[in-house]
Amino acid sequence: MKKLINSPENVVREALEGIALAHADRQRVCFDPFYITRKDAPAKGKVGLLSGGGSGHEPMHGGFVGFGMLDAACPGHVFTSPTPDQMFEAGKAISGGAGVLQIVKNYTGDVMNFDLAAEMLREEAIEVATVLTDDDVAVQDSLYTAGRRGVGLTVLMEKILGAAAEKGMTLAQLKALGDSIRATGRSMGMALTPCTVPHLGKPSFALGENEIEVGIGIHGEPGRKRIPMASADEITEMLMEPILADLPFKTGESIILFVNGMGGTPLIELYIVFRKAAQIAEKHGLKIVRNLVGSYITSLEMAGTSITALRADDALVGLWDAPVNTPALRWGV
Amino acid sequence: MKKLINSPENVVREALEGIALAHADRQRVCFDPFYITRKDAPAKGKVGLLSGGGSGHEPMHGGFVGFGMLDAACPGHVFTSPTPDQMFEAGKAISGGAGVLQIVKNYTGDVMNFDLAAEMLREEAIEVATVLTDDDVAVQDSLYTAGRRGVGLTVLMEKILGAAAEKGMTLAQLKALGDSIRATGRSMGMALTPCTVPHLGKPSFALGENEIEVGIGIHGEPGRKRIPMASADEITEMLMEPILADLPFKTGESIILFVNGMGGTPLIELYIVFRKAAQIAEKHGLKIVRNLVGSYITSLEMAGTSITALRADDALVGLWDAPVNTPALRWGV
Amino acid sequence: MDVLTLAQIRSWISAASAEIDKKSAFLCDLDAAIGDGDHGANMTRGFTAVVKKLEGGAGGDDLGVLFKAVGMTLLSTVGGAAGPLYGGFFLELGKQSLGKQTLDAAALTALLDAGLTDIKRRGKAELGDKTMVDALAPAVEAMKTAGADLTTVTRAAADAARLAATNTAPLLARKGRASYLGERSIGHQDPGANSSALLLEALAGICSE
Amino acid sequence: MDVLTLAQIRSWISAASAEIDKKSAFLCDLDAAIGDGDHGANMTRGFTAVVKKLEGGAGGDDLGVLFKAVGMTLLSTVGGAAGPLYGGFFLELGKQSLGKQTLDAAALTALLDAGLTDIKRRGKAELGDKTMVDALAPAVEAMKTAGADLTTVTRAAADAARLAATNTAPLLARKGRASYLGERSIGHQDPGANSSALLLEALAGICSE
Ligand SMILES: Nc1ncnc2c1ncn2[C@@H]1O[C@H](COP(=O)(O)OP(=O)(O)O)[C@@H](O)[C@H]1O
Ligand SMILES: Nc1ncnc2c1ncn2[C@@H]1O[C@H](COP(=O)(O)OP(=O)(O)O)[C@@H](O)[C@H]1O
Ligand SMILES: [Mg+2]
Ligand SMILES: [Mg+2]
Ligand SMILES: [Mg+2]
Ligand SMILES: [Mg+2]
Repeated sequence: MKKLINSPENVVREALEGIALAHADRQRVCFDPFYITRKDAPAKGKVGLLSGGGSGHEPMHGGFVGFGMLDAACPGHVFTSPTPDQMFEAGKAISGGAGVLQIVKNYTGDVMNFDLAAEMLREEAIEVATVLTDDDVAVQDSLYTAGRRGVGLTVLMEKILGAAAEKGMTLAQLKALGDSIRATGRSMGMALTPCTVPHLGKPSFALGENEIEVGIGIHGEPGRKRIPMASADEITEMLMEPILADLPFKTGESIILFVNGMGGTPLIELYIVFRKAAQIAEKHGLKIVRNLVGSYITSLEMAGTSITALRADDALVGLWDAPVNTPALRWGV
Repeated sequence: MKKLINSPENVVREALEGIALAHADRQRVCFDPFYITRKDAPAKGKVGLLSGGGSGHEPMHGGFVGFGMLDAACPGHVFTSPTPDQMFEAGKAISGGAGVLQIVKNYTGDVMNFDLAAEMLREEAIEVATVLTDDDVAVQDSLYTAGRRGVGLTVLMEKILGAAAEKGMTLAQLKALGDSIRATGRSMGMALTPCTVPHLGKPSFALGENEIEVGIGIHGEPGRKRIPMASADEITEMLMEPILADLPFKTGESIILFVNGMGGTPLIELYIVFRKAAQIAEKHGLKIVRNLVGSYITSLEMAGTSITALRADDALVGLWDAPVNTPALRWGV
Repeated sequence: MDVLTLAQIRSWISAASAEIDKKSAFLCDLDAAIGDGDHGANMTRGFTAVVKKLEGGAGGDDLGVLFKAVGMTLLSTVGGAAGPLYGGFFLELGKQSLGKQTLDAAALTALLDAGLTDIKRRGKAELGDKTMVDALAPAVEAMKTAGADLTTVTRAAADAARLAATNTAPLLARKGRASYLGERSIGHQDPGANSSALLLEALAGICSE
Repeated sequence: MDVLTLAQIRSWISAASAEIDKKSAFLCDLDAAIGDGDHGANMTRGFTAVVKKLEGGAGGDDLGVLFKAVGMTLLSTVGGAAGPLYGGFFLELGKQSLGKQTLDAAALTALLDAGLTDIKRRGKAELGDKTMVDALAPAVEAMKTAGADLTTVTRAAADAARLAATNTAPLLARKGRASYLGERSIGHQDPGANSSALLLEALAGICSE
């Protein structure tokens, strides 16, 4: 394992120290327990947006803390959901009187830890609502399982709800908006290479020089199936078709299309994927009204890509275009 | 070789097609010859900023085309400088009557091709000046060699000169400003892994599981020396000390500190490097007035990092803070 | 042996911590195969913190206070799915044993049964879903029919859990991360079931001294 | 053989293209060792374009026009350092041969000498800097003393270039990308010196037919 780290135990702490030094103009980092808030937290009268999850997905979530997006993010250990005390302290720190909205990716651990934090916050008389993301179509949905994973849609969710919160939406309105985004966004991902969790020191799975994993999540877990290496166009099709078929997205609809890198994939390849994804969307009669291309929700140094499509009416596009000022996403300000 | 591509020959063209689709709001892509201009080019009365170089360094340079930065960028084949006809056509397309400034990384091929383009543009009665970047302290400087490589400083150079051009600086003023930036910025890089040029199909060099290359450039070439794997703090010191000693940067000076990822290194590691780099800068009595952390000048999927330090007075900081609206760098607008 | 004392419960926790620390890599490997490879690291981090906490004097002379300290510490250090599940498990043990200083076989069985119920409530996992429940449920069942001697009762629990943990391999995961793999989860043991088996093995060890 | 005709010069270019295409991977490997691994790809791309251009009728019946077409095409397709250097080389050949239809040994030698001078002017490389100059310069020198028979003269050029290209290995690079490696450039042949040797080998081949 070759990584730019000092020791597996200190990865998260030292990265947070770097973040604190790099983004002191916009963010405040708490080290006991770990969480990041925007510098001016709490925003009086505004619903506080709280998210978090395992580390190793940078820039998500810490890179999305700032005006127009998240009020706070709680980083867990690498690929391990954070603990309730982190969300509890962060929640209190960003509570401006209008309640706290938790944005939680649908993983058993994340859900249970955020639930416990919500209980604790309510005991402090802070109103809490929770929005889940479970957009990964690679996982068969079922009442009898943990359900689908929350992946790329989380980025779009945090941007759009962040804008809505700035505009003064109430906790109930944000919860409703979040649920509708959850219902109309879908994603799927693949990996060319595995990634190595620092404390494990070896790749989470082995892939042959000619194999790829399709239907992976964001925790270095194996995917739904392993297939021979294919061309960028074929791979993009393998991701786009299930995404479009699942909702399904219908001819004439407008979408935000997000092509994400898993951490070790260069931008030049993501544009080749976006090219094909856009062609496929067009073939399906979809209008790409906005797009995002880059590595925003990653799995350490894994090489691969994920694609997310979200139905977008004018109101949603307006929220997407609204000013945002975070280390990872910034425009309009 | 596992890459999200369709064929080595089509990598640059298809990536440009993706860029054209993704950034049609801000950029225009010409396919014969290859170049990218901002959508509203030429900007009447403004000096046109022209850069370019081999592909495989994304987002540089195409991702920096837009308001407040470059007017045009010419992508060559992967790691191969573009040809004079590209710069010639791009130069004509962005010439707004105030001349064209070429920002060229100091590589024999880039320099000779841009020189030829400059001659051709002058024959069209377009005034041309050229600013070089040669900031890589890993290369011993000498009159008898090709000199030092242009690396990370190029990103800061393009941002700052872009802002100055928007403010209405003349070609001569921009050339002078560029030369002073060239004189006061230094960089050094290292690699944990090599990268694979698509048409080669195999890594440009082989590194053992316990080896790293120190003093690399951005073309997958071997570095100055190969050493055993070290900690992030040790590696950061190996890069920072030569950088600070070379200029030298002196106690009390203000700097912009840029920690760059080589393409395959996850952001969480870059923050760990930035943490140590900032501590070292502080130890030397330097004030970090601005910083940039991310993968902006890359070598395909190479894992590694480079650090750039640039002396920055208030005027320079003002230009750094000025609005920029490109796919890769955006703030203030 | 008819009663477990507070001191012995403390020794159980330390023994469990040592056991998990020893098997940490094994638990991570199991989790890497069908999850995200952190279960061993999470549990080790948690129980190391617990032991530190208890050595720091937490727990006092009340089983309820002791178990609560264990639960709270796990809750804030383990993370992931195992954190709330094991944390809640020990918090439940705390609730049920408040005021007590000792446990006989019947009380211990009732206590673990209550903890198991809390895990099932929180995680909504049924027997056969390929989770820690698959190790804990058979263990508690075995205890109910193993008589009044704690040495026998805890040994029965440990053996039942060990066997059941191994037998999670052929199961198709329906809960937790492994469920994302669908058919590909078959053929691998569940990490949490194994960590549960380790906890009970440590308990049996204490009761056989 | 005492004169090279326009048709033979055309055949030289096609033969050179074929030669380079065959050795493309070899040239890339040499460049990967001390440069950026693209020299073979650059040269192949360039000469393929040149051949296409000439087959398209470019070049006409004037050596000057022919060489200019070759130079312009290389300039806009090769890129990197080799593009301007070889492009400029052939443009210079064009300038010096404008109006001519044939070349005798003396004229050919003078022509290549002029091209070499252009490369040295543009690249500022001296003999021994580990560049294409190290192959071309000895080749031109050899031609000057090889008499009037083109078969002998071009064979002398090809052999001198081939030997000199091999002998670039022990040199410390002072120009081009390889110079960044400092001491580490020692022990590897220069890619450009080798592509130059290939061009002259192709020429000798034509003149031996
Ligand atoms: N819903 C659930 N009910 C009971 N146990 C569960 C549930 N989900 C997961 N587990 C247990 O948690 C274990 C995984 O724990 P751990 O790896 O620490 O958390 P995570 O899966 O979040 O990384 C699984 O092996 C399983 O035994
Ligand atoms: N200054 C120079 N003068 C003469 N030849 C040079 C010079 N710089 C580089 N070369 C030649 O160019 C070759 C490299 O060509 P190529 O790999 O195509 O370009 P690049 O180095 O830009 O990738 C070198 O092997 C060398 O022979
Ligand atoms: Mg986990
Ligand atoms: Mg090159
Ligand atoms: Mg796990
Ligand atoms: Mg080269």
